[in-house]
Amino acid sequence: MREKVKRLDKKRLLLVLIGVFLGIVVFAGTSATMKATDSGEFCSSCHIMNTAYETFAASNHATLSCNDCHAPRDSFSEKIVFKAKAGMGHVYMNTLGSEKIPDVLHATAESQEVINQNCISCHEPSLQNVAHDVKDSCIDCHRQVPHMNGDFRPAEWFESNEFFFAEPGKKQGKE
Amino acid sequence: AGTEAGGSESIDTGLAEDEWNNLAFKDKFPLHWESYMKNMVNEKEIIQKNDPSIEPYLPIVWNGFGFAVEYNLTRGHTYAFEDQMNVRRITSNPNAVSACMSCKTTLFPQMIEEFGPEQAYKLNYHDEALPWLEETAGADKGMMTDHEGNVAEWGHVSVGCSTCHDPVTMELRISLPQLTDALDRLGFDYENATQHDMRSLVCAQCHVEYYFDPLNNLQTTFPWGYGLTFEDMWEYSEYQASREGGFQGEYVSTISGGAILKAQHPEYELWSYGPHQTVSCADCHMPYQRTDGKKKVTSHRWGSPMLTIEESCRTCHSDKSETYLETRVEDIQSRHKEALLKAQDISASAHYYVNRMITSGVDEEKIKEAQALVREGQWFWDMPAAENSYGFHNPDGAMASFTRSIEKSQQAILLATRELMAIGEDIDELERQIEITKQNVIDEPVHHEKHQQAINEWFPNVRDN
Amino acid sequence: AGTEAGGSESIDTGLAEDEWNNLAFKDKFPLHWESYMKNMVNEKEIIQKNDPSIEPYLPIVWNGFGFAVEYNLTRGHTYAFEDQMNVRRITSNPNAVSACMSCKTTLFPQMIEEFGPEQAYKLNYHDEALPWLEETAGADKGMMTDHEGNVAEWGHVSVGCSTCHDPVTMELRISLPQLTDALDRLGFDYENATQHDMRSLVCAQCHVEYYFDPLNNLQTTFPWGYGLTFEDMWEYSEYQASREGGFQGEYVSTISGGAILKAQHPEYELWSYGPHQTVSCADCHMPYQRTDGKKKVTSHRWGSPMLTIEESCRTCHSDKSETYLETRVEDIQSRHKEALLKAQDISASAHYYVNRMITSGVDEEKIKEAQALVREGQWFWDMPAAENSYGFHNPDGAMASFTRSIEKSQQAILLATRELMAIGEDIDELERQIEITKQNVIDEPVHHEKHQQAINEWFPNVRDN
Ligand code: HEC
Ligand code: HEC
Ligand code: HEC
Ligand code: HEC
Ligand code: HEC
Ligand code: HEC
Ligand code: HEC
Ligand code: HEC
Ligand code: HEC
Ligand code: HEC
Ligand code: HEC
Ligand code: HEC
Ligand code: HEC
Ligand code: HEC
Ligand SMILES: [Ca+2]
Ligand SMILES: [Ca+2]
Repeated sequence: MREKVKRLDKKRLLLVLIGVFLGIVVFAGTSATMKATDSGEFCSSCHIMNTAYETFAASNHATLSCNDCHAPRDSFSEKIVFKAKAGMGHVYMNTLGSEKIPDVLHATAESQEVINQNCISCHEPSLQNVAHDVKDSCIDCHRQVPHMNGDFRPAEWFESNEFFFAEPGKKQGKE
Repeated sequence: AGTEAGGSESIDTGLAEDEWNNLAFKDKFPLHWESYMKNMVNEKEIIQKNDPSIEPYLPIVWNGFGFAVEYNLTRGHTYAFEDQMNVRRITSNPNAVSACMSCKTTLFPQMIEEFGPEQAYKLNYHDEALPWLEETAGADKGMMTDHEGNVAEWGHVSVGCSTCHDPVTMELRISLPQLTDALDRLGFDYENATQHDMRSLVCAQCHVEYYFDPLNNLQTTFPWGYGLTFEDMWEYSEYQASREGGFQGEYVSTISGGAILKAQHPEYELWSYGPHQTVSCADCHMPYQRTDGKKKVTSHRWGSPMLTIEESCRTCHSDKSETYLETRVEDIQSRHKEALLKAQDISASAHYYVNRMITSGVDEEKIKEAQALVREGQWFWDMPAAENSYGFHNPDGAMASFTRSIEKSQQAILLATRELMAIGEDIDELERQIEITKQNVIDEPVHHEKHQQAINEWFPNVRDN
Repeated sequence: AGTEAGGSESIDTGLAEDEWNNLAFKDKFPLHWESYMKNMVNEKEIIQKNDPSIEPYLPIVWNGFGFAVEYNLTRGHTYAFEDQMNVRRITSNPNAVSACMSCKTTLFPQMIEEFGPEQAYKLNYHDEALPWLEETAGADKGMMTDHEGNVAEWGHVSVGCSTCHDPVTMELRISLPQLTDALDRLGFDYENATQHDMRSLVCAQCHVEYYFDPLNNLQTTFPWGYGLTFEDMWEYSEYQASREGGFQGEYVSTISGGAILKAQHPEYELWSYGPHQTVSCADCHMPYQRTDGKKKVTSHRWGSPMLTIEESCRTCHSDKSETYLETRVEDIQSRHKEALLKAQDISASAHYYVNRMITSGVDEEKIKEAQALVREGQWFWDMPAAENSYGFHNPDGAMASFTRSIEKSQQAILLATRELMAIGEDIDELERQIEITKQNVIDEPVHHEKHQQAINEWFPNVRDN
């Protein structure tokens, strides 16, 4: 999927994507379309989504699809409306409105609300035991779920003592 | 957004609005009680902080004050009242006042109710406050025990549930007026504090610098007039000292003869301008923890987060390993300790230099000048030293305090040197005597007698004689 | 994990392996070129750092060294060579050596090739190195220009593409042996450095403390034998000074007469033990930026990340607002600057006290002792001062350095005071003369003449006379 989308040229991509999103709205889609356009592969078909994808893919949430978090889960119709709206936004921005694309993506307030509701709805059971509701949102504490999990660091980073390269020399030099 | 997840339905415990007995909450919140009982097990060996392995010169710099006699590492909240009652600062001080209780017992709000805010803080600790307490809380001293047989005298009225919670709704609340007064002075609207703010404000009731205001019936007061940095609190304290009848300091040094401000646990203040100011005390010190199987509660064992790095730190720092976080904290703390010991050492010498100024009879004005420098130098190491995180709560804020401390204490020494040499004193000999005296303090094995070694023929008590 | 950032498909530029001319890359990488050209526009006004608004006492503490004559705020990499050629430290120094070029021109590797590592660093800058350079790079001086008509003399061989990239594959590389030598000494396996490491190591070629080793043909050398903290580098430098013929310091102070270590831009070292040690230089200083429409490239305008907070900081700190981040940085930097100015002020006084010791003829041994203290006190403010982030790269590491600086400089003053008073010197008068002299330095409007005000009848040059 990822490969296929990548090979399309820009204009065709625009048409295809508009088609896809419109299709969702107009025909309420097949479950297959719905699923495909929820997936990490689909979202990351845009260059700008890469970081989000890579960090997500290395996280504990990697088995989910993006829209498990990024689209409303409670009702099917709410979801498709949100998806179409958000999707049109992304497609527009990525093509015609490209000069307005921000350098750094941040979830919009609306997105944040949706995401947070999704955290809660999945984790309802483990939240029942405790008033886990002391901050504005879940990621105030779980700030690296599922993105931003330090993917820019090499594996050996996690054995930090090995990485402190000032140390070996220190031992040699001083003793 | 506001995360409405499980458990935020309003509670009614059925308890009285003014319930002060911790034991009353035991059956209502068995999991929290279990967690609270963990405060009965010590995390560390409790020794005096003037031990040579910790801060060897405390008996010098605090000489003339109870802190020089006994000042221990902390234990859990359940022991707060017991430890206060048994500390020599109280037992050897017949004039101790009830204001001390304002941060130790859930009964303090009742004391205010009973005696009125004008009287409640200045009762005699032994003759007035304790008898009332025994009558109210039971002369059996509570004797709270945990599973393992640890016992806390008066544990049932030590820092506990009603200090931080409304006993009926269990909502977080501020129960001690010292904090609301201080916040008023700063213009902080605590009525509308967020839940996030409350998770630190409950701690700010106690983990803050304080003094008993002589202009206000000895009420427990925080020097928060100009802001919360150590520098701001210094200026505000100096302003208080400049007022007629205003608070001059906790004691007068027997060695250098000037009034000294004693710093006490400014955790909240130091944290408030550090890198974790957006993170609440409870986030680190009261992480969610699993109790039986699945059930999670807010931990009520207030202690070192370094023992619960996974829950306390890695919820936020999930990209870092435990080892990395440990190494960073150690690195910050060891840099801090080095500067701290240096600053205390210089400050101790400064006290002796001024002592010598006094005994050699140099000009009054110069003595006063030197005393002012000692006072300033001491404040700026005592604040970060009294703060209990060894700098972690605000690494560079704490370190900046040491730069000022060292500068001022050395200025005192310099001034003294000039005055003493001018009248022909032998500075080499003075230095030698200081070294000998410091060593005597270190060598005295009985912690609460060390302070006696700090004074001798060379360096007599210049306050009481 | 480890994600291959930017263009990980292997490239072949078709350029020569030893391409040194920046202009050769222009057409191959037009977007990067455009970004690189932004270095031609100054971010700030370029004035001398000894301006009263910045660090007023530099002409005192560096007296006797070129830095006291001219030391400017930085401009972009494209000006590196031009600024060096025009600085009075070079133009007024007929004995300047080619080692200076080791961090300024892409041609330096060729110089090593041509003259061999034994000669390449100790060529006379004016008579040997420059003529070779003119012949190799063109006597027209390059005169690189941007769209707006800004011109950089020798811009085509200033810090540029081949300094950090393999000209054929464009992979990041270390092109200057000073870094590989230093890493060898630490036992760091740079051959297997990760991409993440490389994103800082390329900067570590230059943004580090250095000296020209007299025991090794004046080669550019980093004092990295024991570790990278300021404390470790101090010990290693002292070890070098203790070696027969070893490096003593960059100059001998004309005021206090002792050898002084000059600190230079230890950004890499300070960062390496600070809170952002897991974040690479490029992450903040070379954020991905959109150029034309969609394309994102790594920014090649090395400058203040505070001008690109969104890309430089909020990629990681997306939970914080720009204002919050700005305020935090300001808070750290202003605390830092306050301590810095204090430490420099005390250090400047210490120089004069030692000057007076010398002119009053006190004991040689005591003078040496005081000089050693001045040297140590100076190192510990000069490192954080020469570091260009005003403490941001490591707030408490930098602040710790000031505690040691203040302590040592004041010790020097104390020692001097004792010796001077012992022979009847009037310290009040000395203090008065120091104040007058400092004021004269501040009042001299011509930056490069300020250093002349630092020496006068009271405080003569004790080195050259
Ligand atoms: C487990 C839930 C979850 C999943 C699955 C998830 N995200 Fe996110 N996403 C989040 C959260 C939480 C944020 C941060 C919201 C905020 O900053 O307030 C976020 C933010 C983003 C952002 C904004 C940029 C940023 O980093 O803040 C993008 C883009 C994004 N996600 C894309 C994706 C893509 C593409 C996928 C699938 C490959 C995905 N997400 C999967 C929870 C999720
Ligand atoms: C056609 C390319 C493209 C695809 C496919 C795409 N995105 Fe985006 N996305 C963008 C662009 C461009 C932006 C930035 C525009 C903006 O800020 O509104 C963006 C912004 C975002 C944001 C941050 C702004 C917000 O709405 O909160 C989120 C979250 C996000 N995308 C998630 C997703 C998810 C989930 C998918 C898959 C269902 C997806 N994207 C598919 C191009 C795309
Ligand atoms: C569609 C369901 C779903 C949604 C939505 C979801 N999660 Fe999860 N989450 C899971 C599952 C399943 C696991 C267990 C994964 C594992 O441990 O392998 C999990 C694990 C976790 C964990 C423990 C492992 C870890 O990564 O630390 C945390 C914390 C967590 N989720 C927080 C969140 C937050 C915060 C959000 C919203 C931003 C969220 N979840 C959204 C299904 C979900
Ligand atoms: C105040 C900080 C904080 C907030 C806010 C917070 N959490 Fe947690 N959460 C924690 C801590 C600490 C743990 C680890 C406790 C443990 O080991 O069980 C945790 C554990 C979890 C876990 C894994 C443990 C389990 O029981 O499965 C999940 C899932 C989780 N939180 C989801 C959420 C969701 C969803 C939200 C938002 C409604 C949220 N958290 C808000 C601090 C927080
Ligand atoms: C009513 C006063 C009071 C309040 C409120 C309070 N504390 Fe304490 N705290 C104390 C006292 C007193 C001690 C020392 C007890 C002793 O050593 O006997 C202490 C000790 C501690 C210790 C050290 C425990 C040990 O084992 O050494 C920690 C950590 C701590 N408190 C954290 C907190 C946090 C976090 C909060 C807020 C959530 C808080 N405290 C609220 C008075 C208070
Ligand atoms: C503003 C709140 C407050 C007041 C008032 C207060 N304390 Fe404390 N006390 C604390 C806190 C917080 C701790 C734990 C932190 C620490 O020890 O630094 C503590 C710890 C203690 C301890 C255990 C550690 C030690 O110091 O040996 C004793 C004993 C003690 N206090 C006695 C007293 C006495 C006596 C007074 C009255 C002079 C007093 N307290 C007044 C808040 C307070
Ligand atoms: C020093 C302050 C302090 C004391 C003392 C204290 N609590 Fe708490 N308690 C807190 C904080 C902070 C929270 C977290 C509240 C939040 O953020 O919603 C909390 C939460 C709770 C909760 C809500 C559920 C949960 O786990 O988050 C209960 C129930 C509770 N405490 C019971 C008790 C009981 C019972 C006692 C006495 C044994 C007690 N508390 C003593 C500060 C305190
Ligand atoms: C980001 C995490 C974090 C926050 C937020 C935090 N602390 Fe701490 N605290 C620590 C760490 C880490 C230590 C050092 C523990 C050690 O040395 O073992 C510590 C130490 C302490 C201690 C001494 C504990 C002991 O074992 O003696 C007290 C008391 C304390 N903190 C109170 C507070 C208060 C009050 C607040 C809020 C104003 C606060 N802390 C905020 C992490 C935190
Ligand atoms: C609720 C979130 C949260 C918790 C819990 C937390 N931190 Fe932090 N930490 C932060 C934030 C926020 C910063 C500031 C940088 C930023 O904005 O990312 C930070 C910064 C740091 C830094 C760099 C600043 C410095 O002082 O050097 C260290 C080290 C650190 N944390 C260690 C810890 C440790 C150790 C613990 C547990 C005792 C801990 N943190 C708990 C959120 C948290
Ligand atoms: C070959 C030497 C060299 C290398 C490699 C180098 N720099 Fe520089 N850098 C310099 C010199 C020289 C200057 C000052 C130029 C001037 O003022 O004429 C400078 C200036 C700067 C400035 C200030 C620019 C201004 O506008 O004031 C920044 C920021 C900077 N460098 C960052 C970096 C970063 C980040 C890296 C690595 C990605 C790096 N440098 C690599 C030599 C180097
Ligand atoms: C190890 C690398 C290195 C060496 C060797 C080096 N420089 Fe630099 N130089 C830099 C860096 C990095 C900067 C930018 C940072 C700064 O100015 O602190 C710089 C900045 C400069 C500047 C612009 C700012 C200023 O200082 O006025 C001049 C001029 C300069 N150097 C001249 C020289 C001279 C002359 C020598 C030889 C004595 C020399 N450099 C040796 C790395 C080096
Ligand atoms: C001071 C060091 C330095 C200099 C000089 C330098 N670069 Fe780079 N360059 C980097 C770094 C660091 C990266 C990021 C590499 C990475 O992480 O993969 C980079 C990345 C690149 C890339 C890869 C694509 C991208 O945007 O990430 C190209 C192409 C490039 N530089 C071209 C040039 C050209 C052309 C010049 C000269 C005009 C130049 N560079 C000068 C350090 C430098
Ligand atoms: C976390 C972000 C971050 C990292 C990582 C970082 N810096 Fe910086 N750097 C800054 C900030 C912020 C400043 C201060 C800018 C200001 O004052 O405007 C700065 C300042 C500088 C300056 C002075 C710039 C000027 O405007 O004169 C230089 C040079 C520099 N850094 C080089 C480096 C080098 C080399 C590294 C890696 C060893 C590095 N930085 C790592 C954020 C960073
Ligand atoms: C690539 C990631 C990254 C970038 C880019 C970054 N930071 Fe950080 N920042 C961190 C990490 C990691 C920490 C340490 C705490 C932690 O582990 O979360 C931190 C800590 C901090 C702290 C607290 C420590 C301290 O020194 O007080 C501040 C403030 C901060 N960052 C500001 C900035 C600013 C300003 C910038 C941009 C100039 C920036 N950061 C860029 C990752 C980053
Ligand atoms: Ca006090
Ligand atoms: Ca040097």
